[in-house]
Order: sequence, then C-alpha cells, then structure tokens
Amino acid sequence: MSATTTQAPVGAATDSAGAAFEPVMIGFTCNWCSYRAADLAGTARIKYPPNVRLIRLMCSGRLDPAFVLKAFAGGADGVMVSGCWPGECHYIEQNIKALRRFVLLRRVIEAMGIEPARLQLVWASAAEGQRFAHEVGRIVEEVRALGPLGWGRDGARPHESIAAVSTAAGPAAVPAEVTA
Amino acid sequence: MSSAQERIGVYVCHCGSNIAATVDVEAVSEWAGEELADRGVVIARNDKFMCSSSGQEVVEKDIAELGLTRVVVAACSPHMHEKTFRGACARAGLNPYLCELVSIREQVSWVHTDREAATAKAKAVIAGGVLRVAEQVPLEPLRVPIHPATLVVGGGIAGISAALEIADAGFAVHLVERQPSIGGHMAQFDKTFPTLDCAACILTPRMVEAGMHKNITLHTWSEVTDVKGYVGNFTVTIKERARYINAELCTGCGICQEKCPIRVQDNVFEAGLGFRKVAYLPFPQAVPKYPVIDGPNCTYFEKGTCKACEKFCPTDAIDFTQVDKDVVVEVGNIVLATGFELFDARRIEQYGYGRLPNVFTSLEFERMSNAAGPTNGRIVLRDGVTEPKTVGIVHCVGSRDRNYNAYCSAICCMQSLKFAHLVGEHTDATIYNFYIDIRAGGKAYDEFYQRVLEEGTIFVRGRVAEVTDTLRLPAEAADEGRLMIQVEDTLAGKQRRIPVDMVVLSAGLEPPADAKETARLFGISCSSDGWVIERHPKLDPVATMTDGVFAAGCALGPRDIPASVSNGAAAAARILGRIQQKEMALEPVRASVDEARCSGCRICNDLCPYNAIIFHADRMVTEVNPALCQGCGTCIPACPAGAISGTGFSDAQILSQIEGLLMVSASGQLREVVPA
Amino acid sequence: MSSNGKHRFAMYWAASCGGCDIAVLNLHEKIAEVADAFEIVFWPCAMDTKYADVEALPDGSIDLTFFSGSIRNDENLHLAKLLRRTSKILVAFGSCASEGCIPGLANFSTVDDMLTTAFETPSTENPLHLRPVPRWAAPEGEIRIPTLAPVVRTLDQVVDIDYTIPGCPPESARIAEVVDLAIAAFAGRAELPPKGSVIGAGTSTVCDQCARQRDVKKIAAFTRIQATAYLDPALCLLEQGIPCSGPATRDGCGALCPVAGAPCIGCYGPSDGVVDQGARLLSAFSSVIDAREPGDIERILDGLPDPLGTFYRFGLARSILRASRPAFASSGVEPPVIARAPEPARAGAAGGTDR
Amino acid sequence: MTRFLYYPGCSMDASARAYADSLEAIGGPLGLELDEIEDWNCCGATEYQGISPTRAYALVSRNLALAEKQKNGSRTVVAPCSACYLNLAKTEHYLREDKGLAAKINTALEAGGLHYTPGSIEVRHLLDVVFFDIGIETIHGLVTRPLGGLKVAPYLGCLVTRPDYDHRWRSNEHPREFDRLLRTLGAEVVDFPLRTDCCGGHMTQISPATGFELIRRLIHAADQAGAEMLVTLCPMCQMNIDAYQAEMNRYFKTSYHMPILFFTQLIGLAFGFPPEKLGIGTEIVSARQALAKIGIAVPVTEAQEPVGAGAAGPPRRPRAKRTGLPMPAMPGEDGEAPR
Amino acid sequence: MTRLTIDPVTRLEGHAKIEIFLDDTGEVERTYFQVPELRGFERFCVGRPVEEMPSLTGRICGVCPEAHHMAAAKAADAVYGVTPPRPARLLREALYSAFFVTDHATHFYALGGPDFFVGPDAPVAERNILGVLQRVGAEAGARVIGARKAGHHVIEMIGGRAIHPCTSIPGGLTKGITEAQRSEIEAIGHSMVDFAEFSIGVFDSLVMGDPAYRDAILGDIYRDETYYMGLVDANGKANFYDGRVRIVAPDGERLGEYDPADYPDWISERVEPWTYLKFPYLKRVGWKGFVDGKDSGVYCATPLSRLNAADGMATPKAQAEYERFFATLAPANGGPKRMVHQRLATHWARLVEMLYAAERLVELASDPEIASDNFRVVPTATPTEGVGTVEAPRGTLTHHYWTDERGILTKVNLIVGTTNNYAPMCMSIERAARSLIHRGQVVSEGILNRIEMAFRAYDPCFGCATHSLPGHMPLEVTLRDAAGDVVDVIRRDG
Repeated sequence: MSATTTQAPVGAATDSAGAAFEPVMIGFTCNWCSYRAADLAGTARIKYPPNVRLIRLMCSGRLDPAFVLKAFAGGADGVMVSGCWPGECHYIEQNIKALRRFVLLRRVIEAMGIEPARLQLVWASAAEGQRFAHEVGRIVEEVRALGPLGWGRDGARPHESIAAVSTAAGPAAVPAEVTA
Repeated sequence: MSSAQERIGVYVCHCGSNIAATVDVEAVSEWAGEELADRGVVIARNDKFMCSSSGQEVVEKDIAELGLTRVVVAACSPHMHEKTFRGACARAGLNPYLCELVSIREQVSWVHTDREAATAKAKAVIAGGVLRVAEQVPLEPLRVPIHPATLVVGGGIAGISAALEIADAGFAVHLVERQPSIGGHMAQFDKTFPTLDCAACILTPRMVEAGMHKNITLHTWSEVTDVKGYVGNFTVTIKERARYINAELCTGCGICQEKCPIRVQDNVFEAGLGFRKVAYLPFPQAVPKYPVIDGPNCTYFEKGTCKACEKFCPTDAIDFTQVDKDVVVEVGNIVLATGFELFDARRIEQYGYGRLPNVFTSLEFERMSNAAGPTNGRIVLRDGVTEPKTVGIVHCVGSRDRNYNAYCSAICCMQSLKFAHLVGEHTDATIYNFYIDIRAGGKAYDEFYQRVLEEGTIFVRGRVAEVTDTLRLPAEAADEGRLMIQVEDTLAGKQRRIPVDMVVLSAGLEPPADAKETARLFGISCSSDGWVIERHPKLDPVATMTDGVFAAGCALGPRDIPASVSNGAAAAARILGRIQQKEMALEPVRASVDEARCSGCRICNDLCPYNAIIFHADRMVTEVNPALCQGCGTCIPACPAGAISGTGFSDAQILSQIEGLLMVSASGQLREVVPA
Repeated sequence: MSSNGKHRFAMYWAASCGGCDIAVLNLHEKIAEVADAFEIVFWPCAMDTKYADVEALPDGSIDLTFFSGSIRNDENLHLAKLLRRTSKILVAFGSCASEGCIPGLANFSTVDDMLTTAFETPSTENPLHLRPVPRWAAPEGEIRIPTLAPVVRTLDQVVDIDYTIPGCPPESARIAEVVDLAIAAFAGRAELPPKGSVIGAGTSTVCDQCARQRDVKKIAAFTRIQATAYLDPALCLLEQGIPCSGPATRDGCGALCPVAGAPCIGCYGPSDGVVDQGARLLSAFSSVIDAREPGDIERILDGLPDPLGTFYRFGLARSILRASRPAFASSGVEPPVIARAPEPARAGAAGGTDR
Repeated sequence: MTRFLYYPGCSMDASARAYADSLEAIGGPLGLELDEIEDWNCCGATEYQGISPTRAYALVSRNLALAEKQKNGSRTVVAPCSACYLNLAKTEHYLREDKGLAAKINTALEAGGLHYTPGSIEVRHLLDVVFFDIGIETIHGLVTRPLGGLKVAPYLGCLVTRPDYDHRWRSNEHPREFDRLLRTLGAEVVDFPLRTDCCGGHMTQISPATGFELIRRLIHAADQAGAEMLVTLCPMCQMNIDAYQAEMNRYFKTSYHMPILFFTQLIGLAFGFPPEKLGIGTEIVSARQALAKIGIAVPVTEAQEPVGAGAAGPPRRPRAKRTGLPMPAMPGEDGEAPR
Repeated sequence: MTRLTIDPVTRLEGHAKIEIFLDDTGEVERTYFQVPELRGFERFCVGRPVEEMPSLTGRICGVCPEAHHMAAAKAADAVYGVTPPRPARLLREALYSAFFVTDHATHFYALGGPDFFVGPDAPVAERNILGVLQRVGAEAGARVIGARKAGHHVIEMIGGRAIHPCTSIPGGLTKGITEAQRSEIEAIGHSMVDFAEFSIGVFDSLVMGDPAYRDAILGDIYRDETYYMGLVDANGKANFYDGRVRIVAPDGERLGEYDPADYPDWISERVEPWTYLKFPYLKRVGWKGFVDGKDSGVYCATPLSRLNAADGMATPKAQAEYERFFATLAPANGGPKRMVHQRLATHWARLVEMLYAAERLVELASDPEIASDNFRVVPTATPTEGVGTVEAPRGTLTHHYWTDERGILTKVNLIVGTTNNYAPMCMSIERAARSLIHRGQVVSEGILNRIEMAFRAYDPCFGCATHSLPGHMPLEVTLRDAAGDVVDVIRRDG
C-alpha cells in the first residue's frame, strides 16, 4: 500500500508545480473503534498513504456536517468518516444517526458539484487495523484519481477572483472617475 | 480565535527511533516554534522520550517558567500517555484538560515510509493540536460516589465466582438467575476435561456457599427488567417470577414433585433428552432447594383443578396465589455473567439433527453420560435401549463456519475428546472424531488428547459434509438403517462414507438469544455476534465500554470453566477496588443546553440512548442530565438552534483543529486557509 | 453628528430587492421620529442624493448606516468600502447583506451559465447570442455597465461590519426596536450591544415563537405541502412531514409563516452558535428520520427533492462552502468586448436619430 | 397481480409441455403475469459454458439484453427451467463482478445492436417467485381440493439452490421452502434427503451407467422414505427420472415405479383443475395409481408403458420408532429451525 | 463629442443610468438608458420545487412582491392543471387589490410625488417623502401613512406577511380568514375608497391646478404614441388579477386579445449588448428600433396603457373617474377609441386604478364566501408546464414554468412589468433630452430632473425588470468632449 503513496496513478491530476498530485484529506474517527483501529494499524506497522489526517471524536454521532464542509472549504480534497459497525456502537446506536446524516450530506455535496467519492463512510471496529489501513489506501487512490477539489487553493477563492474582476473592469467602477 | 492570548508549548517526542526514524523531529519542532508562533506557540521542544520523567519535567518547568497556558504533546496515541501528560500539567498547576496529546507515532511514523510525507503530516497534526487546544477550556472531572452493593447477572460458575469473591470481601451482592436454580451449564455436565473430575462434585459446594452466604441475596427464577443510573449509582429492577411455592415454609422434601401428575419434556436442564414434572426441582442439588411450579403447563392453571401438590405438601408451602413481583435494588457496579446458549444444530440441515433420531447434540450427550441423567449414564441410541457399535463425533458444528459462526467455540475440541473417552468407558463402540484441527491449548489438555488417541479413537481430519440415513451405492445395502457420514478425509485425500450408529454433534457456543436486548438494557455494546465487547481485549478484558458494568465468563465469548472462574474473580477484584475508593472521577466530556437558545423544538429529545435528555414542557426547554450523559455528542450537531454544546469536543475546538490540519500541504508547505 | 445636532443616518441598497427599504417605510408614523432624531444624509430609494457627496465625507462622519443588499458586482463592492470608511456604525441590514438571501442561490451556478439562461429564454430573439458586456464600444464612444462578480457575497465578507439585522425583510417592529435603541444609545441613555452582535432578533429559533404544538420528532416521510390532504393547523409542520426551516432559523419574525400555515423558509438565518444554517438543518432533519437501514434512509430522504434549496435557500452565500464548485472555481473573467455593433441597424435603432 | 419477464427455455415447448400447460393454468389464479422475452435464444444448457465460457456468456447475455430492453415495470426475469435459470443468473452475476467480461460481451452484443447493463436485470427461478413473491398464504387461500394423503418427495435438483447468488434459500443443501409449499397444498411431504442431489443431467447420453445410478439413487431414497411420487421444478430432472426409469430398472433389474410431476401440476390439482388440463397423464411413469389413492382419476392416454410392478425393489425399511428418548422439540413452522 | 451621464436615477425601485451624447454643435446625438444588473432568477429557480416559487420569486422585488407571488401562484396552479376554489380566488384578489392601493400610494407620494409636490428645482433635502408630507400637510400626511399601513395589514392578514407574502400554494392558499377579519378588511376597503378619492383631489389641486405642470402633462415633451397592453376581464374592463391580454394600437385600433398562456406568439425580447435588460416588442409588428407609431412593435404596459387598452373600469366610481380622465386629456381624435399618449398622465391613471382597486377590495370583502374554509384543493394531475400572468403596478407580469414529473422546475421564463416599458422609456428620455438640451447650453439640474421625470412616470422598477438587484444611483452629469475627457462635472448640490 505504501508503494501507491509515492507514485500517482497514470493520468492523475497534477498540481501547479506539475508534481504528482497528493491529495490532502481529513479523517473523522470514533474514539472507541476506528481511532483504536488506526492505533492498531500503527502497532502492527501496517503501511498506508500519509494523505489522511485524523480527528478523534467520541463517536461518529458527534460529526457535525459542518465539520465536513469546513474541511472541504479549508482545502481538503476528500473526507473520510469512520465509526463502529452498525450494532457495535459504543453508544448503542449513535452511529446510525451518523449514517443518516452522512447519506443526506452526501446528497448535498453532490448537488454542490463535489464528487460523492470525496466523502466516504467506513465502518471499522477497534480490531480492524488492517481493514482501516486498506480503506484509507483505497479512498486516497479514489480521491487522487479525482484530482484537486479546489476550495482553499490559490486562485479559486471568490473573494480573490472578484478583486481580480474589479480591477479588470477598471474604469467600469464609476466612482473612480466622477470624483476626478 | 482565542489563540492570540494563549501561551502554548509544543513538545515533540522522538520515542527513541520509533518516531524519529520516519519523522524529522527536530525540523518539526523547529517549524512549530516559528510558523505557529502567531498561533500562540511560545516554545517548541523535542525530546528522546517525552514520557520519561525528565521529559515530563521539561513540560512542568516550562509551565512554571514560561507561564504556558496550553500544552501540546506530539508523541504516541492519547490512549497510551494522555493521562501521563495531563498528570504532568496538573503537577505544574495547569488544568490537565488544557493538555492535548497528538499521535505522530501510531498514526504517522509507524504507518508511513516516506520521510518527507510523514514529516509534513506530523506538522499538520501538531498544527491541528495547537489550534484545537487554544479553544479548550479548563475542566473539572465529575466525581460520583460508589454504592457498595453489586449486581451479578447470571448464576453460572462465572457469576457464582464473582459473587463469592465480593461477598467474602464483606460487600452485598445481588445474584440474579433466570432458572429455578443457580449452577448454569456446568451443573448439566458429568465430567470436566481434562481432569475428568465430576462436575457436580466441584460445583455443588460453591453453589451451596453462594446460597448460604450472608452477603449474597439470591434472585432465582428472576430477570432484570430495568437498569437506571450510571456507574456507582445504578437502580436495578428485578422481576421475581412467581414460584407458587412459599420459600419460608418449603423444606425441599420433593413430595410435590413426586405427586405432580404432569410430565413434560425438559428442554432446559435435560437438554430435551429427559422429562420433568410441572412442579419440579431442576436437579437434586439445586440451590435454592425449593422447587417451582411451571404455570403454563400446570393443570390447575389450565383447568382450575388438580392441586395434587397442594394436597400432599406437608408444610402447606404451595401457594397458587403468588404473582410475579418487582424488586428494586441499588447497586454501584454490575457483573454480567449471562453465559451462552448451544448452537442450534437443526440449522445445519445436512447433519440431520431433529430429523435423524440417532443424531445427538453435545449437551444431549452430556446428560446421557451423566449418571444422574435420563439414561442413568448409559450410552444408547434414541430408542433408549440399543448400545451403539459405532459412534461418530463431529467437531466444529456451527463454529469456524462462515455460514453460521466464524469464530472457534474454544471448548468443543476438548469436549469431543472427553466424549470419545466417555463412550469408550461405557461401551465397546468404535469411535470416530471428525475434526478440522485439534485445539488443546490449555494446561494438560494436549496430554489428554494423546491419551484419547492411545485409547484407540479414530481421528478423521475433515469437515463432515452430510449425515444421512439414505444409501447411495448398492454396496451400502448392508448398512441399511444406519447413519452414513460423508466426509472428505483430508489426510487420506479422499471422500469417505462412514457408517455409524450414533452421531454426536459438538455444537458450538452462541450468545443467549436475547444478548442484544441485554446489551441495550445495560447500556453496553456487543459485537455483531452478540458477545460483550471488552474495554480492551488484552489489557482490560473484563470491563465493558460502559463504566461500572463488567462481564465474566462466556458472556464475553466462548471459554472453558477455568477461564470463566478467573473472569469472575477478576471482575470482582476490579469492583472491590472501586468500592474501597468510595467515589470515582469521570471524564468531564458532557453535553449541556443553553436554555436561552433552546427553542423547545424537541428535535434532540429522542436521540439519547441513556435518556439523559429531558424536556420541560412547562418552560418548553430541553435539558441534559450531566450524570446520565455519556458524552457521545450526538445531540450537539442535531440541535438546529445551536443550543447544545459539548465540553472537550466543542465545535470551536474541532473546527479549529480542521483548520490547523489543513494549514500544511502534502509537501509540508504552509498554506493559507479560506476563512469559513 | 451634524451641525444641527442631529445624528447622521444613511441607508443604502446594494444588491437588494428594495424590500428592506419598504420595511423601513413601513415604520409608518415612526418614520417621523426617525426624521426628528436623524439627519438623513443618504437614502437613494427615498430621496435624491448623489454619492459623490458621500465620497467627499470625512471618515466616520455618518453615525449609523443601514446597508441592505449583497455584493453582486464591483460597484456594490466599491460602495461597501466607501460606506465602511464613512460610517461609524455599519449595519448589515436584512438577509441579502447578512447571508446572501434568495439571490444568493445564484452561487449554485456560474455567471456565464446565468447569462446564457437569461439571454436565451424561449421568448428571447437572440440569433447572434449576444451578451451584455461591461465595456461596449458604442458608435459615439465606450459605455459601461458594472461587472458581475463570479459569486454573490455578504457584506461582512468584504468589509468589517458592526452589527447584523437579519430577516427578509427585517420585520418593521424589530426595526423600530433597533431605531429606539440607537436613539437611546446616541442620547447616552443605553448601551450599544457588543460589536458583531445580531440585533433586531432573538437568541433562539422560530420554534421558540411558534404557537404550534410539538412532540418528540420522528419523521417517517417528508411530504410536499400541496400534496397534503389535510394540514393540522395546530400541530408542528415538521411533525406533519413538511420540511420547515423554523428549528434552525433565528427568531424575531414571530413565526409569521408557520402561523400562516406555510413552512418557515429560513430568512432570519442561523442563530448564534450555528456556523452553517444549512448544515445544521440537514443534521437536525436527518437526526430524526425514522429509519435505520440505508435503504429506508434513502427512501425517506427522497421526500426532499431539492435538498440544496431546502437547506441553503437563504444562507448559501454565507455558508461554509459559499458556492457550488463550478461557481466557486469560475474565475469571473468578463466577457470579451464587442469591438463594434455587429448589426448596422442598431446604430440607428439605438440612437433613434433616423426619425 | 405480480408481473415478470419470462424466459421459457426450449424444454417448455417440448419435453416439459406439461410444465408449461400447468403453469398456464395456475397463472391466472396466482395472479402471475409473465411477459415472454421476445426473440429469446438458447441458454446454452449445461455444456456450453464448459466448452467456451465467453461464447456461452455472450449467448446468454443476448437474452439479458433483450430483457433489459423489454423491462415491463419489473426488472425480474423468471425461468421455470433450472438450467436456464442458472445460466442466466450465473452470467448476470459474472457480468456484474467482472467489468472486463462485461465490456467484452457488450462489444459482441453491439454487433447485434444490443447492450446489457450489468445489474439491470434480476434472474429468479419460478419456484422462487411463487414461494417468496406470491407466498404460501395466497396459495393456501386458493386451495380448493387439498391433496391430503398424497405422499410426495420434494425434489429440487442441484441447480436452483446452488450457488444461490442472492441467498434466497435458507439452506443450500436441505432447503425446506419446497416442502412448505407442497404441505400447503395438503400433500404429505416425506423426508427426502436427496432433494438437492444430481439427477444425472445428460449423463444418460454420455455415460449411461453413471446416469442410471444417479437416477436409481434418487428413486430408491424416495421409495425408502415412503413417497408415492417425486415432485420437481426442473424439466431435466423430470425427464431423467420419468423417461429413463424403465431403462434404469432394466439395468439394475429393479422394478421401481416412481412417477414424477411438476409442482405446478400439483398446485393445479389442489386448485381444482382437471388433470388433463395440467398435462397429467402425459408422463411416462404414470402417476395414476398415486393420484387414484386420493380420488383423482386421470384419463388414460397411450404411450404410458407400465413401469415396474408397483411394488418397489427391496422391502421398505421400517422407520425408527419414536419411543425411548424423546426427539428434540422442533419448534418453528414446519419444523423449521430458527435462522 | 460631449457626453452627459446621469448616473444613477434616484427615487425608483431599481437601478439605471443614462448616457447622453451631444454632437459638436451641442445637440443631443444619442441617449443610452442602461440597466446595469442581472440576477439570474431564471437560472437558479431551476431545480427548485414549484410550490416554492411564490415565495422565491417574491424576492425579485421587495416593492411589488405580491405581484410575483400571485403570478407564481397562478403559474404553479397551471403547472398542476388545478383551479383553486372560488374562496381562494377571492382571497388572492383581495390581497392583490389591497396591494395595488398601497403600492400606488407609495409611488404617488414617495417616489413620483416629489416631482410635483415640492418641485423639480426644490433643494435636495426636501425632495423626498418627508418633503411631500410637509407640502400636503400633517393631516393629509397621516392619511397617506394610514392608508399604506392599512394596506399592509390586509396583505398580512391574507398573505401571512406584510412584505413577501407566503400563503399561496398550488391549488389555493395555506389558510383562510375569519369572519372578523373579513369585516375588518371590508372596513379598510371603504377607507381606501375615501383615500383614493382624497388622492385624486390632491392631484387635481396641486398638479392639474398648477399651470406649469398642466402644460408639462399636456405638452409634447412627454408624449409617445406606442402600442398599449393590459389585462381585461370578460367585459373588456381592466382587471389586475386575471383575464385576457389586450393590445391596442396608438390610434385605438385593437391589435388583438389573447390568453396569457399564448404570450410567446405575441411577444419577443430583444437583446442589446450595452444593457442587462431586454427589450420586449410585439412579434406581429416587429422591431423597428426605438421609434413610436403604428409600425413599431414598441408597446408599453403601465396604468396609462391599461386604461388605454380597457373599455372602462369595473367599478362605478373608478368608471366615472376613467371617463373624466379621457375627457380631460383626450379630446375626441377620431380614432375608434379615445387615447391618451402623454406619459405624465400615468400619474393620474395610477390614481384611477387606485380607486378601482379600493372599490374592488370592498366588493371582494363583502362576499361572505371569502371567509369560507374551502381555500384549497389538492392537485392530482402530474405537473408539467404552466403560465401565470397578472397586472403588476408597473406592467403585465408573466411567469412561465416547466417542471419534471415531481414538480421540480426544469426551465423558467419571466417577462416582468417594467421590462415591457424599457423601449418606450428610452424613447421618452431621448425625447425629453432633445427638447430640453440645446446648443450645449449649461444644463441646470432642474432640467436633468425633468429628464428623470420622463421615465419616473413609468414608475419603473428595475429590481423587477432585470430580476437584478437595485443598486445605488447618484445623479450627476459629466460633460465630456469627443475624446471622452471630462470637461465639466455638474452636481445637484442644494
């Protein structure tokens, strides 16, 4: 798996520098299962791509859809949400609520023009270090293939581009001359 | 963004070479010191072993001398050393919750190979920690008193052991058992492997001890119907089903059982192989000693007449007016020793159990081989008379089989070996064992295996495909009427059809059918199989994820008697420790409602599995009870008014952490983030 | 403060529908009080002033400015900066200025897309596929119109603001309260709220003011209002399956819509402590749908045919993502200048000199 | 009204005429609406896939493609023949699993101006939809003449419950659904352990000895179990046991007389249809005696060579007496163990 | 060449800019009247559920949201092929009538009024509603405020909100009114009738009574002979809520009358690259440029044009005023119908409409059925496509929706009140400019304001027209030489 982290797949998007595109991703984990799975993957020295940066929540049920949007807006190319398997939630069934929110959120981001594959839900128990690592690898490759998302990257911010426009419009900004 | 005012110290750990080998620790700490200065970082250091006393002292010193208001330690997983560094902060007078531990070992150095990428990620992770900790607020742990009494659910050997340990230490125990008597499955057995000592002989004394112990209150023929409260302060409702026997008056003489005219198949204790009366004591050594009248089958309750038992009872102990009653008890801790159920062998149709008379389950065989059992210990076919000339014992029935249960039931191998030995002891039959592997890991187990081998049992390695009474080849005509076992002999590498008279299915162990409801009732979580999930499979094997609820014996998964007993003792030890402390501290990760913002829309009301969310109809506002709240935080994003907030994992903390994590590009460059 | 001792008041509309100004006119009698207490230096909708005068004003010489409308083009942007400079207190007035409002839905698509739609409608005769251009070389000389920005933005996204008055439009009663507060504060009789506060509204959400009864929520199905045979006039609309934004919308309007039998559409924006109204409403709805299996969840959610519009009807421009990916990514490069009128006919036509 | 696409397969028109007739008869009452796939072609039977898988898949895919084009509100294709069912189901499954194969097949289909989108069609066997979609409650309600006293051995053959891609059957080895269906008709279902064993397929052509042994085995087991007839859902099984029973008897010097009918024929009888309308009487090993026992007279037709003497080969084994130790209680409907 | 820029024009709901080019002799060479914004409702309404249109499109214009609310509601009804029950229609038209009175009052007193009441040359500080209120007197001022207040109260009672109503849905409304509310509305209706008559009195005395203004109104400066459009009921009387669209030629001859759904056969919109607003014209006559007369497809849709198009008003008092209006302004001119072409007369026409709306409100409110519970039917048909048309105060307003089977919009077309008048406005402005600017004489601000008056008469609302957001418009003139260099800047300093 670690091999795939170093070279991008054929046809993968490349960033301005022309280097192979390395996605940056946020992973939300549950303190009781997936975060421990990540720890387990570590203890077992299972390799996976370094593109995902984890945040520990007490439960996937804590995940506020705003967190995901914030991640995208902040420049994340993908977001991974993970929680306990249905029926195994540490808090009985809060992961089901997370699932419901996830399904609707995914519809919304899709409507916003963001490929659904950029937001993925993974169930992983505390014992599934191998699986966790594998899923991370899979998702990173899928996102890599999609290329950069765009938010939070230079030149793709409304407040910057409009500044550009205003100057481009030049004299069209009436006030400049009437005070002449 | 309060980080401006905060003074933050960042400490990056080499963990010997564990981290340093993959992450450029010096570079990272240097980077944090420079690039994160405007985020409040006043000092960034690195150390060979942050968790060492010298490492901790550095932190304490900086807090004192540099007046740090927040601390970020980049080292191993918080699950390893969070407590350590919180302790260090506390010693230096900083609120321990203002310390953030970010993992750059388990989640960076150990899982990545590319040093540049790993270093970049480490920077990001630290930035996230810095921004997050800046939003953290001082917290005080919640302290709760511990009620000295304990509830033990399940009167099997595990439950009995736990109950006795605690009771002997001088604390009250409520032992709840569904059946009329404690003893559990062990009481059904004849011999126990590998020592072959008689189960009854070693179990009965413990049962009696538990029954007579002044600190143990037995609730047999009872079930827990409700659990309220939280660690240290549970209020438990126990439903004691009507026995129709007045315990005070009953002497356990057994006349009622003798006189009772109705005989029904005993599917519990006799595993369906024998019968019992409607007024009955499951077995002679039962504790408590008084019988029960099984209402649904009783003629009196059916027709209103009979009352034979009443007529003959010398002490007038029969009381048909009894009704179920609820007993409410206060306890501080709970042990779940709810045991197992036998895998229902009928599910594997091709083994013919239930269809073919001479196919038996392990539990049936236990009863059959038991001197006190329906056949008084004679090994016979279903007709009750014929002794088998050939017996086939099938391993892994319903275990290690993805169609049923993937797990190994742990005890079946040894049990099957025991059966082989017993059959040999009681008959001259030829004995086959059909196995996948022999798992004889325990003390003196493998020796027992050798012994059974020497006794001449035939071992066929391979999973049995089918047990049938139908002949296939004309050549089999001779075996008309016998059972044919179709199996691939993987050692001989060929298909074999072996005619036998009797088949014993070593059925696996499964959680009780109602395991999931039990889990819900006690607010714990169990795996998809239904076994209780331990807090940590190795380091905390008898605690559940829910504070104050422990588990022992097969409730946690298949295990043999010695393991179950030590589980019970271990759970007892954990609980005794707490009872001694009289109170305990809880993580202050809780949700709370700002009534000024709450609109009373009631969207959150149904979201809490612990019923911590209460709606006040009078004021039209919702409230969270901090003692009941477990801190999952699910209600927080559900509140459309933003009225619910959570300590330890506030929106501000997480949003800031996201911002921090994204400050660093994949190649380690600082990148500006869009203000949301 | 001006020479006549009155405080100086200005009201300006950037990209707005004018409803905010009408809401102020609907102060009715109170408008006189405003006239007494303030010198109205600038209010395009109601009086003739030139904003060159405003430009000439020294910094901070206007005591209070209500700025309605969002930032849709470069001219709006310029005025926002100008009024920030000349105003002591700059208030984002109304939904457009504070969250982008309905026109903020334009952030779902690109400007080019918008122009194409508008100038190729079924009733438009446009064989040359003409589009308006910011700078057009008319026969007599170049004439200009402002350049549309790639996305609609809120006032606080372009300048520093002091307060926000939400609502589409703000209810006149709330405006009156604010006016009273301002008058009192200027007279030293009251404290101004801390900078950045939302004023003229409550701290909770619409449900807080809604008279409808409500119970624990469990939504088995969403429905469309016109499809419901009977709507219980006394029961929470959401509990009847009507997607109502009330739970996630700041109170202040008095729950007018729900009381009138129409679901709240969210014009007062989120309450304090909610970063993204749409995300939170989404989260709230999905929290209480009555399904556990993915299939059932999907089925129930199919009852929301337009999730985006449902959750971001008013708040898209100030949402975390601000705009759809295409709109966000669009550089906003202006359409090319047409060197000459392609149709000879037009010179005469436009000039009308052929008469 | 349950509506499906219908893939009859070649036998329904020939050897399994009775199957077709009886299905047509009961279709009405069952509310079963079957739209035949237009211009369907051979399913490749049991051999072709062994000879050239890709070609075989292409052959079958054509039917799937046609079906996709013809979707009639239902995306389900029903096949009454086990071999057809399995070939269609297997191909659909592999096309879903293997994108490469799908692409390849579709290039082939394009030659015929066709295209198949893997996953767009669901393939099910007739018994499957009768049992799970129409349901035994409905069927029970339609039974006007219960087949009380008729001892039948349920024989599914090897192709329907294995490999069971969609996990429809409770057990692949000993499914009980068929028993429950027949019991619903009032018939007495004997315990027939070989219900999913092989009927020999085309072995009678390739290696008669093997084929005959496989047939004998089934008939013997049914006979031992006390069955008066086999009931099947597969034209090939029916043909093997019916058409080759005499030869088998000659080969083993036995005199079995074990008629075999299609379940649709029994359903028809239970619904009160006259035997001739259900193609009963066209079988070679006559079911006349068996049915006469429950008072159903079957008009004589020629071409039924009297097979066997009625009395079977070896004497029937007495079933083990249920005395002595009790058998385990068998809770659940029809002795079904809980899943 | 010299250029004058009037940027922008104040006291109208919207945003506009006038460019006047003078030739070397100082004569007006050409004027450009630009509308500089676009909002794209047609684009972002796509994907929304049709039942939200009444609320969403209300945000096109905060001055006449009721018009968009109604047009959208009717279009949504049509999309579902459903006819609201009679009480629903009564309620909607009652709301609409109250709105007409209120809106016309707003314009007459707050927007158009200052031109007459305080005069185009009055100091800036007075040239606003407050100035007007001073001019007409406190007591009268109170009546104006009272009338607007009452109007919004009625709107809120039926529409749920005073601005941006929310109660209309496909098939009717979400709520009805109580008997108490009905009688209250009826009372308000009566008071509005009084108010309308009062306003006409004000107009007579202050405007028609003033020779200067009378000349301005009757004079040629503000006269354009175009086609006229307006909704008429079955009897050919003017109607605002419903009816057929009638178009009459400058000479009064009827060009045609059609069902609003057929608008595509009658109307086309022209695009000019120098403005964001399109120019609708009569398809059957064709676009001949910015010229009037019977050969030019230019038409207007205003209070004036509605009166020109209709055979009369459906209520007695309004009918009487209608006749006085034509008697005064259009001495028989031999055409099939007496026509009024003076644009400033629109102010008077507006008052005639105000009177009619008030009387109509009384009629509707007196109908007991209006308080019935039968205010909605559930649509059963599959939604497809629908057109909704009403008369907005500023012209005929048309919403046209296409939806998928779920009722989600797939295409939207809007032809909005003011848009109809874009071309005529350009012409009026140019005519005014030509007649007021000669030999490059130093242009006094009063003259510029009179140029504004030319189209303020149309009460244009570019908020509506461009579905664009009104922007700020300072008024000032920049004189430029042929090179475009500024030679002088004239400001309207008080």
